[in-house]
Amino acid sequence: MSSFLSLIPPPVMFFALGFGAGAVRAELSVPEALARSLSLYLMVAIGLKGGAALAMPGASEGLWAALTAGILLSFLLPLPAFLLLRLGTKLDRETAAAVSGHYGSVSVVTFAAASGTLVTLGVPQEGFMPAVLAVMETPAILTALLLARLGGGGDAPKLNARKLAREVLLNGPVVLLMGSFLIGYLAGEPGRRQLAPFTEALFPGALCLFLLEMGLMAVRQLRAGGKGLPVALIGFGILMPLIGGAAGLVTGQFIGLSTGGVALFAVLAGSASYIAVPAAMRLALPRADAGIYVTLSVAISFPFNILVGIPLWIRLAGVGT
Amino acid sequence: MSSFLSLIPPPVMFFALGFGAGAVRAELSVPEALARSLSLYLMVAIGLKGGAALAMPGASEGLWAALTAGILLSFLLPLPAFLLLRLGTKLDRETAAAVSGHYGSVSVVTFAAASGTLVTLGVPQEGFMPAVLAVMETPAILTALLLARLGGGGDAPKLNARKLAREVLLNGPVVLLMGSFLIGYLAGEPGRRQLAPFTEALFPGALCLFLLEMGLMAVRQLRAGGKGLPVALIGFGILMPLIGGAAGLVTGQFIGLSTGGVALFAVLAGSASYIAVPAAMRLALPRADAGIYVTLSVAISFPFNILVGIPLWIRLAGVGT
Amino acid sequence: MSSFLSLIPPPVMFFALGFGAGAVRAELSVPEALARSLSLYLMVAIGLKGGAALAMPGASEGLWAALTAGILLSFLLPLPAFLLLRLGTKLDRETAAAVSGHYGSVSVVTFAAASGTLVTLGVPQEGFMPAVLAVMETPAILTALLLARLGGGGDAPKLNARKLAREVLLNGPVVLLMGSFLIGYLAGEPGRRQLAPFTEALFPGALCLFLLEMGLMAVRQLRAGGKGLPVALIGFGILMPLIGGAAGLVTGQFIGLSTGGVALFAVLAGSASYIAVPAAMRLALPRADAGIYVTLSVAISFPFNILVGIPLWIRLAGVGT
Amino acid sequence: MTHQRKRIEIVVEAVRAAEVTDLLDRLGATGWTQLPVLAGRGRQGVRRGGDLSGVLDNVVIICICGATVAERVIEAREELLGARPAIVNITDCQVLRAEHF
Amino acid sequence: MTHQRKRIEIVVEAVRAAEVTDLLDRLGATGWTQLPVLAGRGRQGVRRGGDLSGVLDNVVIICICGATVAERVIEAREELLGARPAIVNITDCQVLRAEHF
Amino acid sequence: MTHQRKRIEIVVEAVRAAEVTDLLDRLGATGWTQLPVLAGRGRQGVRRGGDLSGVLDNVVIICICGATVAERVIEAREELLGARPAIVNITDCQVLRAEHF
Ligand SMILES: Nc1ncnc2c1ncn2[C@@H]1O[C@H](COP(=O)(O)O)[C@@H](O)[C@H]1O
Ligand SMILES: Nc1ncnc2c1ncn2[C@@H]1O[C@H](COP(=O)(O)O)[C@@H](O)[C@H]1O
Ligand SMILES: Nc1ncnc2c1ncn2[C@@H]1O[C@H](COP(=O)(O)O)[C@@H](O)[C@H]1O
Ligand code: NA
Ligand code: NA
Ligand code: NA
Repeated sequence: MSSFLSLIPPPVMFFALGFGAGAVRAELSVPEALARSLSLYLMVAIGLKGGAALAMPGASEGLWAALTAGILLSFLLPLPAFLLLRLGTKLDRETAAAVSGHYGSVSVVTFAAASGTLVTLGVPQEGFMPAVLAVMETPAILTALLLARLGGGGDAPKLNARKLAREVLLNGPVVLLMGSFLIGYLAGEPGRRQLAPFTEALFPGALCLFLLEMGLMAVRQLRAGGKGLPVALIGFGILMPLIGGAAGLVTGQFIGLSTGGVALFAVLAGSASYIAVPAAMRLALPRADAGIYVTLSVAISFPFNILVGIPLWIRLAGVGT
Repeated sequence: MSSFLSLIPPPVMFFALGFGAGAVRAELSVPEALARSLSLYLMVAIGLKGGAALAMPGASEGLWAALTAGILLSFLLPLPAFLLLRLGTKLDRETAAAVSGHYGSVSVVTFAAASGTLVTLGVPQEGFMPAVLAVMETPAILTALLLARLGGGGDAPKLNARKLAREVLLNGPVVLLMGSFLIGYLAGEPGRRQLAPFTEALFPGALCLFLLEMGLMAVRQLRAGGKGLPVALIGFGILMPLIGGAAGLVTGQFIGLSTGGVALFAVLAGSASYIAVPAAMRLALPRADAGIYVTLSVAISFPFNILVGIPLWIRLAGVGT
Repeated sequence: MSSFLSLIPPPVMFFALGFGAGAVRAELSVPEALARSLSLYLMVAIGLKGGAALAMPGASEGLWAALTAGILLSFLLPLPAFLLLRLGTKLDRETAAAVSGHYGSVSVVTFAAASGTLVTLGVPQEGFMPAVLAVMETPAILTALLLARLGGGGDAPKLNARKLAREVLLNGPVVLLMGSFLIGYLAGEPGRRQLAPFTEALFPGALCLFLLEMGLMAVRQLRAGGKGLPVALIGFGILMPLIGGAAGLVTGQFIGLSTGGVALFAVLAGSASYIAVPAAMRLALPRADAGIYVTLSVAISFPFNILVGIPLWIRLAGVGT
Repeated sequence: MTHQRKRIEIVVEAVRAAEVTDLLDRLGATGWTQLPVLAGRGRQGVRRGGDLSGVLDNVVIICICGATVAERVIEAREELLGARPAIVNITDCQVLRAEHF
Repeated sequence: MTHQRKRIEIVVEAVRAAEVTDLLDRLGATGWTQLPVLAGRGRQGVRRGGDLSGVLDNVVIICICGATVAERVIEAREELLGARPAIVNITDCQVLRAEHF
Repeated sequence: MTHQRKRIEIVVEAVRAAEVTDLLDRLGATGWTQLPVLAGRGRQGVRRGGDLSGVLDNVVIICICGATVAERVIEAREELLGARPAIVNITDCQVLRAEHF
């Protein structure tokens, strides 16, 4: 057993530890400020590493295709999600639209965990993937809003376009990822070396702590919001990452990414946002049920992606074959 | 003087700095979230390091004897503590029982400081000591509860057995230490190398910051809860660590630990809990006076152990002789 | 452009990122506990590094002259500040005195940023500069109080001498800087090596995160307190760092510091306090307008020093010529 | 020596708190104070802040005002309830300095 | 347009807050809100939260309810006081939406 | 079964909170509770805590006391206002245990 378990990356084991501790209601909790700080740290570190990687000679090959494909996927993935929800569950239009937006967008930490696993396995990845992560954050928000309005009649929520534009373009994760990416790019190799103890050496440990908290948070959210959750919704929270991931896998291969890049692309497409999109939906679609989309994203799809999705896409991308 | 002072490990100097700053009421404070985060970090790092050390070939020799001895000591040490308190002070039965539970259990940071000092001195220590730390956290809680009930008459607090079992088995520090230990063990040498910048390189610095806060906290608690503290209780807070430490020293030598292991075992036995046990006692013995046990543990015995206990046990264990 | 931008140190770019994100009201925020923790960390790291540097053979040459000069400058710089404010703006005596105290004192993070830039440029600096930083924190507070009272008539606030002495001598940053400096000195080279991953390797990254927050904070403060800020005051917030910096430059050259030392001395003299002095003024001069001095220091002079001051003084000190 | 005023207390989602304080400002309140909330229970079940998006955080807004402003707040209930506050409760209180409210 | 209700405010140790909210739930309260406490003074002297075990942290629990529930809370004083709250105070208040409480 | 008391609520700068609680102690209050404040607006405009010096942080102080102590607080208004509180409001309330206040 030990030899099988020892293949699981430590951050994933910490997720399991947090989840298990939460499940048995152990008296364990991570200060909220630490969770938010680690989340900021991960975005800064991912951005800086990606930017520095892109500054290396020849590293931008395939960048534009990947960005375009990422944006398209983010725009399009809410469509199957919305259809599934409207046909397969009893969610109202607005909540269904809000949920579908989460699945078009991406999860920074799922990306971080997958990227870390690839590093451990020694599989190279395109340096620009953090930029792809950043551009995939927000297009899905627009699709979700359109879905909420189409056929919504006169009752549809008034869309404050300026507020929305800000929410979409200027949400925290995007600004931080893009800003750090740019700084990493400008600072280049000397900057990378100077910041490496912070961005690289510390990364796996920080990810462990953060995933511990994500495990605790998943259980907490499952407990607070999971009670009334219909089985159909839970099924959606597992099926949709598979659909998104498969779409990402195919797209990544189509645009000619490396094996590691394909795996990351599938992970991104299969992941669901739990920072940027909930915040945007809360403001833009106030009648959508926040309990549902937060619970689905944090407590169903996130664990599924960490435990099943990442190894699956890495395997299917062709690593180790 | 400088050459004498330079032998004091930096974390201990930071404890003194915090204590001194608090004593003169300097406007210095550490955010509560930072203190709790550092405390989590220390447990994770100790657990991971210990687990990885145990995964080394031959490292488990003597493990079971040490675990058994640790559990026994944790069970038994509350007895002399309770006797001393009932005979030598005017504490009521319930508070005396609660206090005695703290002294059977252990302090993670005292362990961390001692372990760090050994590393600096170049003295090897058994890798499984963090597991001993973890198993010693809770048996003392049971003894304390028995002491509170024996002869307590019909008035004794009703013991909610399930609640208690959870408190004992599933308290935060134990779950985190044991979980990290297991993860460190499973991840083995590759995991250790990957996490070393986090768990090892950062450790002394994090310990410095944390002990700064512990110094501030000790004074704060002394001020809030120390006013009415009878001299007899203060004496207990100094005597009991000596009794516990001596018991640990003898036991450690008896079971054949290395010099470093003996020192750590004495430090553990002499230390008093300030996280797990207070929380358990607050729930299980609500009529016991929390002000007294928190103050004794945090503001009397902890400083004594850091400043006097650790060097004493290291010396008596035979380091440098 | 990229090649020009790449000369800007990453921490400064993060300041710009924070400022920009705040200016466009992006939904980005740093937990308060993280900002305070990073601020503590920077002081501890600066102190430890400085103390260890001073423990090197021959490193104390010029120390006393620099300390004396620093104390004098801190005492004297509030005078031109006060004159400028009383002649050039409509600030009442008490607020003018409070503001002038900020400019005699110093900013830890401005120092950290300048010191980091010098390290990157490979320019050596005197190891005792953190001690100069510490002694410059508080003399200006005394001058400010004298200025507030002189000619203040019977209406002048009663000065609680004891409270004041504590505030001046025992304010948090001074105690922490001096304490860490002393610990670094006593621990010497072995201590430095042990703590280097914490104090040195992590420093640039921590500074990046902290300056991100300072950028956000500057905008936040500009928005809350900057509305009514008269143009004359804004001018003062830019002019005074130039006056202070010039005075520091000349003094540093006069006492014979190295090129790096001169630059740091100018940076210190030109910087304005935003932790120690506001706290002291709030208690000692309660009728002074806290909104004005916090805004001037955090939102006008700090950005100016980071973006313009540091490169200017480094250049004028003779680096790269 | 004291003066009769109203104390309005509102529990609302943190992301929508600005809508409430903007409304109070517009209705003539001289000020307000926001306090953090740890956890709560209401019709939607238990809410415990601290998810990373912050959408589950609540705040308490306290506003001391005269009867006229309080009336206006009650009349603006449509707009106020548009921000979906969970609770609005109003208490009589005494204040020391009439000129502030 | 407003309705008469009661506002119950309880200061209690954080580790025992769940006992109080469970009691409120059982007595029929439609909700409650927990706020963090920085520091306090009472018969046991000054309490300042922030020790690592959390046993010295207090919280404030606010519950808006009808007169009936408030009566029940007062009658359940034995059980309520078993959770050792430091303060229980009850105020009259007005609410906007009667159906919520 | 309940007893009539006063609930005093004071918003004041964190750096001056000790002046207020010292005053309450001296006037015979049996206790007080301090709560953190996130943000506020008053005559000086918006205040949002979190600057590194802490001078912009406010706290809320709650004190439950008898009518006599409340009277004393009102009479000590000069000294109280010397600590520059932003708000002082006083409400009637009921408490469960008369002997505590
Ligand atoms: N009766 C009540 N008393 C106090 N707080 C309440 C009450 N009802 C709701 N709340 C608060 O309002 C929040 C949202 O309520 P709701 O929208 O009804 O779920 C809850 O999480 C509580 O913090
Ligand atoms: N009269 C009072 N007014 C406001 N809060 C109080 C009062 N008495 C006690 N408290 C609060 O209740 C906590 C515990 O009180 P005690 O159990 O009496 O020490 C204190 O730390 C305060 O936060
Ligand atoms: N009418 C009010 N209602 C509630 N809180 C207020 C009111 N006026 C002022 N405050 C609070 O008191 C603080 C300082 O007020 P001021 O000194 O008037 O700027 C504000 O930041 C608010 O937190
Ligand atoms: Na996705
Ligand atoms: Na012990
Ligand atoms: Na200066």
